[in-house]
Amino acid sequence: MTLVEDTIPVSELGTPALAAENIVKRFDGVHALEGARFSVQPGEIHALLGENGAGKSTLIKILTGVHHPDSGTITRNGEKVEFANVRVANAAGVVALYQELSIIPSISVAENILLGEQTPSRGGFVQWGALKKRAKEQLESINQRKIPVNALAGDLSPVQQTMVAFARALATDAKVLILDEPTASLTDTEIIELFAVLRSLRDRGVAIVYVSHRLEEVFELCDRLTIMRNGTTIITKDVADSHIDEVISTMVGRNANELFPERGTATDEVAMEVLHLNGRRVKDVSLEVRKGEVLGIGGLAGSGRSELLRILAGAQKHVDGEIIVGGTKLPHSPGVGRALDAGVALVPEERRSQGVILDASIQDNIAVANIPTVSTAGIVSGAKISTITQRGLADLKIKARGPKQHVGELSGGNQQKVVLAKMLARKPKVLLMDEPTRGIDVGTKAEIYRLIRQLAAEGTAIIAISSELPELIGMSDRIIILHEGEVSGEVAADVADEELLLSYCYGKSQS
Amino acid sequence: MTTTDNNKAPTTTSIVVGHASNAGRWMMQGGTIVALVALVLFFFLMRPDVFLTFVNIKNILYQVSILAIIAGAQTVVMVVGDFDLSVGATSALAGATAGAAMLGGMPIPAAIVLALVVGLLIGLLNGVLVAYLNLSAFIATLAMMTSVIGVAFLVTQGTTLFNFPAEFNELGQGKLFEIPLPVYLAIVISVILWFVLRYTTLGRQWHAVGGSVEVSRLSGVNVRRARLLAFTLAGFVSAIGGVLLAARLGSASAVQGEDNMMFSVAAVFLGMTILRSGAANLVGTMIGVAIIGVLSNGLNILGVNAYIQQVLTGAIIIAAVTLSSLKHRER
Amino acid sequence: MTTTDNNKAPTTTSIVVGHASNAGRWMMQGGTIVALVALVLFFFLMRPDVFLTFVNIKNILYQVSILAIIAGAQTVVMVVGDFDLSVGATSALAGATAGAAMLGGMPIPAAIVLALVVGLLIGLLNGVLVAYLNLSAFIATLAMMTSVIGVAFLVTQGTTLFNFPAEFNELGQGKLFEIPLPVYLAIVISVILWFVLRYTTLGRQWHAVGGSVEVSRLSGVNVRRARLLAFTLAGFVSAIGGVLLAARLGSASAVQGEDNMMFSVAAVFLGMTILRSGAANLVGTMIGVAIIGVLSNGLNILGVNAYIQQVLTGAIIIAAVTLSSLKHRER
Amino acid sequence: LTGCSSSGGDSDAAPKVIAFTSGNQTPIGGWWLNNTEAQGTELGWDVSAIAGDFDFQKMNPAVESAIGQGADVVYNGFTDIASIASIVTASQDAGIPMFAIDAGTEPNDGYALNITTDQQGIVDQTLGAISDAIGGLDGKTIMVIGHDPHAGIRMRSGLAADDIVAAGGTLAGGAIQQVVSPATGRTEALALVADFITANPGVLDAVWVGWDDAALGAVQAISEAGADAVVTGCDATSEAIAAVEAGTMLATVEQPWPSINDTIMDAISEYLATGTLPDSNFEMVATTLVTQANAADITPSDQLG
Ligand SMILES: Nc1ncnc2c1ncn2[C@@H]1O[C@H](COP(=O)(O)OP(=O)(O)OP(=O)(O)O)[C@@H](O)[C@H]1O
Ligand SMILES: Nc1ncnc2c1ncn2[C@@H]1O[C@H](COP(=O)(O)OP(=O)(O)OP(=O)(O)O)[C@@H](O)[C@H]1O
Ligand SMILES: [Mg+2]
Ligand SMILES: [Mg+2]
Repeated sequence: MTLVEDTIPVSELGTPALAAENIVKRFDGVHALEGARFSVQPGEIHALLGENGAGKSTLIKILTGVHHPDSGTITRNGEKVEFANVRVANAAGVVALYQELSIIPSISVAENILLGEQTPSRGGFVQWGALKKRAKEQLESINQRKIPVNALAGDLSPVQQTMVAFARALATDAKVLILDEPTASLTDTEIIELFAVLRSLRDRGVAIVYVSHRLEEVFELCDRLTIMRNGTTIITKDVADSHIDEVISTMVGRNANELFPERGTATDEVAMEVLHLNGRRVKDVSLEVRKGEVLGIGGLAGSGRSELLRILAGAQKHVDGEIIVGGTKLPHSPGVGRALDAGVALVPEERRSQGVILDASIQDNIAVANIPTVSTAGIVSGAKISTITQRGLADLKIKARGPKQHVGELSGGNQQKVVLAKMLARKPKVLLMDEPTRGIDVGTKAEIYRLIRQLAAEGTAIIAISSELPELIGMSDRIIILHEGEVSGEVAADVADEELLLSYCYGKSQS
Repeated sequence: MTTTDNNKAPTTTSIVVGHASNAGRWMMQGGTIVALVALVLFFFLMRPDVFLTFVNIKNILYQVSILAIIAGAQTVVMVVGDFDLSVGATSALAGATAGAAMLGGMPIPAAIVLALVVGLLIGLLNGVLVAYLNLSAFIATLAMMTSVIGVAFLVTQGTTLFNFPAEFNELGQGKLFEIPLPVYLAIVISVILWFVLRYTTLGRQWHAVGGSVEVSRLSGVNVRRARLLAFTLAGFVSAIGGVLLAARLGSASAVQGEDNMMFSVAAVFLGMTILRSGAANLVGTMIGVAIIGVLSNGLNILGVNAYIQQVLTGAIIIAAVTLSSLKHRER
Repeated sequence: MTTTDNNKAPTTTSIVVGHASNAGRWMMQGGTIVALVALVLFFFLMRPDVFLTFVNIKNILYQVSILAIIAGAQTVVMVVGDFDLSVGATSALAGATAGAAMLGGMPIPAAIVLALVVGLLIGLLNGVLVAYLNLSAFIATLAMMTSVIGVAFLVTQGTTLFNFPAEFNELGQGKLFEIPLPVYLAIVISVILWFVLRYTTLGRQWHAVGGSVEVSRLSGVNVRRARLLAFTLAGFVSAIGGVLLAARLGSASAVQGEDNMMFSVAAVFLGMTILRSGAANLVGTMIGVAIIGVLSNGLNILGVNAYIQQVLTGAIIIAAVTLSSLKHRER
Repeated sequence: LTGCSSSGGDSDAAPKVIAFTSGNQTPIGGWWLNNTEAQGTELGWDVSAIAGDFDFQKMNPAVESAIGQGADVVYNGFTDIASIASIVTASQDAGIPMFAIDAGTEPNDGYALNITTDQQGIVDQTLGAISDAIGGLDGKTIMVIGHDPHAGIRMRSGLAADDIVAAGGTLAGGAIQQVVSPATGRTEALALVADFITANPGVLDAVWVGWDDAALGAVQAISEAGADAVVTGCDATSEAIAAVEAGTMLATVEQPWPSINDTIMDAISEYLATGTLPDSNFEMVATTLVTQANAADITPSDQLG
């Protein structure tokens, strides 16, 4: 990826389109924001950066009336404003695409795009014709003509759903558009579309705030950047004057280490062997992974990677094929419990809905996957749970008040560590990880890569999915690419390059 | 990186459009419809001379007309993703209020308006509790039901009120072209509710909120107002049902039409199975109401013991819902 | 990357440990506890000569003992994130079954076992419908309730059965150290349920499933089995409550203890407010049961009109739940 | 054991009487509780009134604990013996006699006195009226609507059904039709009759209903279907009396609760004064058939006071 040349530094600053001064916000005693400061000019794309838990999402929610600051001021075009709720913010032209926001699955795509105040209506009645027409136009403007506006949004693929949510944000005719990690679940094609749209909006004078953990994107797209740490703003500067290493070290408050650790040496002993696996999408997949090896799996969205891992973890039924772990054949569709007993553990793709129980404590979350190992004769040992929790907190350096803090209060990266801790306590022989660093800051990413290496060094076999090619190459020993459910290529990581992998992703098989 | 990548979408898209065709989209022949047809067929074959005659169909319609209205109210609340367990109690109190007011000398229209206002206020109160004070709809409306029945006992002083003006009773007992007025009213109210749910911005907001409160809120839907209005409308419509029941029976008591709550919920649930999204919907509710009505009438016609009727009613509701759920089961 | 980075945490840690200390963690002085204390104080001040006497406290305990058991059953199901609307009906059928069996000449222990097996089977059936056929718990148990009441009517032939052996009645009416046996039984069953929920693998699984079905499934919990067992246990425990109620009253009818369903749900809801996670929990449920018991006993002692009692009961449940929810409101 | 000691002495403590009813939510139950409390207070008794709201789980313990605290007499209003087995045990254990009004259809050792109405008499009166109206019962089709959970209704509907069959009549639907819930009694009866008439046009001659509320549903079904069957009820509620006066309902039955209550109050006074219990513990009192002829003179049961 090249750094694009059309970044225009915003040198002469006028009145900011939206600005925040000295914002303080606490949740139950947690300081989410401690005097944060931020401003965005019309006609610029402004990156908001920071580690997990730095307070980016909270700031955005305050800027759009979802949360109310404990103190501090917000100005819009120089005038002080207090947004009572999202509607008021939207009416003032401030619109956000939130991090966790998705679509409403039970209503149509068209209604999703033009929700609430946006719905074309006359005298309280919906104008269905206009609704569909405008929805179609919105989708066309982001090059998503294939998405049917009459379909239930829940029937779309995850990628399409994200694009629908994006179309909704654009449909509001925002003067200030805030995007919180919009690309986390998109593939490169959609990202290109998205960037084109954002650039044209910027050129029309829209102020855009862009939150992402993918720094390459930031350097490609954005004009200025603001870095937050521990709830305060550290620095704002032109992207053109910044360097990626410096940005990283500012974000984490220390010097950036090497992102990916050294590769280890895999053993010859096969930990898991998969023969001719067929599922709903997965077609005749055979693979093996050795003890101490990190096998990366790449492919486009919907290529069947997640399904493959879910089948291997016993979480989804398959049609036929064999799964052999440590020389023993697993029964057909064993279920997660038996797969876990056999030493196969899955860190799933959707952290919030599949990985952690948000309303339960860290300790209870870790216990869920370890119920059989912490109990004797049907009685659970609180002491054993405590032990594995403490170990997890320490080993993974989870930032929390203690084992009893609710997971919903942790930042994304720490939630992901809880998922890992939960599965690692089972001491898996084969660890399956689906997008293990999605939505995680660079600092934590590096920690996770190191952890993966450490586990491999201890003899664990690891299969990890990633949609980011540099990550796939950096963290793996060997890479398999899926295309429409089939293995379209396999390559050793140290000789892989992005171009080759991409051609496999598009189905150009190895010859 | 080229844009041709978008071509991967069609494979899934076209499948979706398949389901989503305009007519088929919200009317899949689910188990509920099968159950209704099977019941009608069964009773017709058992008593071909009676079951599908004009008189008997009229009977069925008359018997379910008030349930249909109250189930319509329940549908509105369930579209928003809540429950209203107080609909039955509200309808009883509305009937009692209208009755007591008329017996106290109030003119009929004023008494009816008063009753409807009472229903509206109960609905509003439910809405405030659920939408603004964030109580679970279950506990809020359960407690409300308890209180409202108490108030209805106070209003009727524990007796059954009667001796209403003939013009009032005519509302529930009068006929137009051989068909009792409540049947027309039930149809009119159902069509209005259907229209509101489908064609008004409020109705669409209810659907959005029912799909996801959080997404709706973050997308600028006034979630609280939408839920408040849903409960308010439900209270109001339940009150219409209650006034009509009082007129239909010519009397009003505190526990009148008690089973409408349970049957209204059952009807909406039965109806939810006909949509793939599993959302509450008025057409489905009416099919649910029809199942309940046909079942009770048919079993009466066959002379089945009341207790066995009750066992069968539960079993058939379970069977109908199970049939539909089988379709969605594979995950 | 050094570990010193972790040092940012401490500033907040100390503040928060306040809430999170072991005792305080699952027992925040929510509105529900405030409501209970306020009610006790109020009634004590109104009738200091009566309300807190040994005899009256014994009365309250006796009066709520069976509700406590059934609310315990409801708690189990609600921990898993479901409802069981059939608990009241199941308990009535169990009492009726035991009664009919004894009147038919079956020995007492056999009759009791039969009744408990009936309860267990109903629970199992609920569990199959909800866990394996994926029916909504609401509609499945609502329909089950209808059918079960019908069966109970058939078992009792619509009458109230009585004239049970004295030894059977002794179970519900006997005393040990002045305290009626059902009180002990309610305590024992509550403690067992509390233990099961808190310390067994099954209890852990129930909590996990209640937190998130998907997360639990992907963590290796057999979600279906867990839900099935929750319903089964609830059916079984409800049946114990029903047998005890029959023994306590010396009689059994199809609609006996009808309002136990409603009050059990209300008690669990009241109890859910004491946990920050808002999950059902046994200690909370018992506080809820106590509120309901104190309220009814206290209002009786003050001689409040039955209808007004009913209005107040609903209002106080709403007030207690609202009080707790205010705390959590800001989001 | 305890009762007699204080029974004679009118000087020291007022005699304690526990009056309870589960049916205080019905007009008659409510009237009885008020009437008994008022009369008792006038007689110098200390009356504790317990209202049960049809909830035995709540009422029985309350009554038993009152018994446990000492009393001279327990007075049961309209609560069937079957539902209060535990109270009977408690009062027997404490040696306190229980008087009762309409609390069981048969003699029972649990009572010192239970006065109820003559169920066979009610059936004779109502069936007599039906017979007169439709020209005998022989060969006629009559629907009997009952409600088994209520002991009185259950007994009289059973007697009526037997008598109809014995007189050569046919029960519509082949058996007694049951109303499941008293709350929806009127609607259920309405549907039962309407559906029967539809399924069997021109067959129904009369509907005998065990209580007025449901009878009024039957009346409505018949008038809506344009059928000419006659309907009788029981209770003499004001609504039923009005229907009788209007000619839409054939007859109902007045049960003389005020005079029955007076009789029992006398018996209780007698016992408190002298310690003697009535000779017989069960008494059945005759009722009055209410027809168009005498309807105007009857005090409706829901307007006793
Ligand atoms: N609703 C809440 N209740 C309690 N604490 C919260 C809540 N929302 C956020 N926090 C806390 O506020 C802090 C900032 O979180 P925020 O989500 O704003 O971080 P972020 O920078 O967006 O992180 P990420 O990159 O992981 O999305 C974190 O410590 C988080 O735990
Ligand atoms: N057309 C579809 N209809 C329903 N569900 C779908 C469809 N396409 C994909 N899914 C679901 O989306 C999830 C992801 O699909 P899959 O495993 O094929 O993709 P992936 O390669 O992991 O890509 P992604 O990056 O989108 O996760 C799976 O749970 C799959 O069942
Ligand atoms: Mg964030
Ligand atoms: Mg995936």
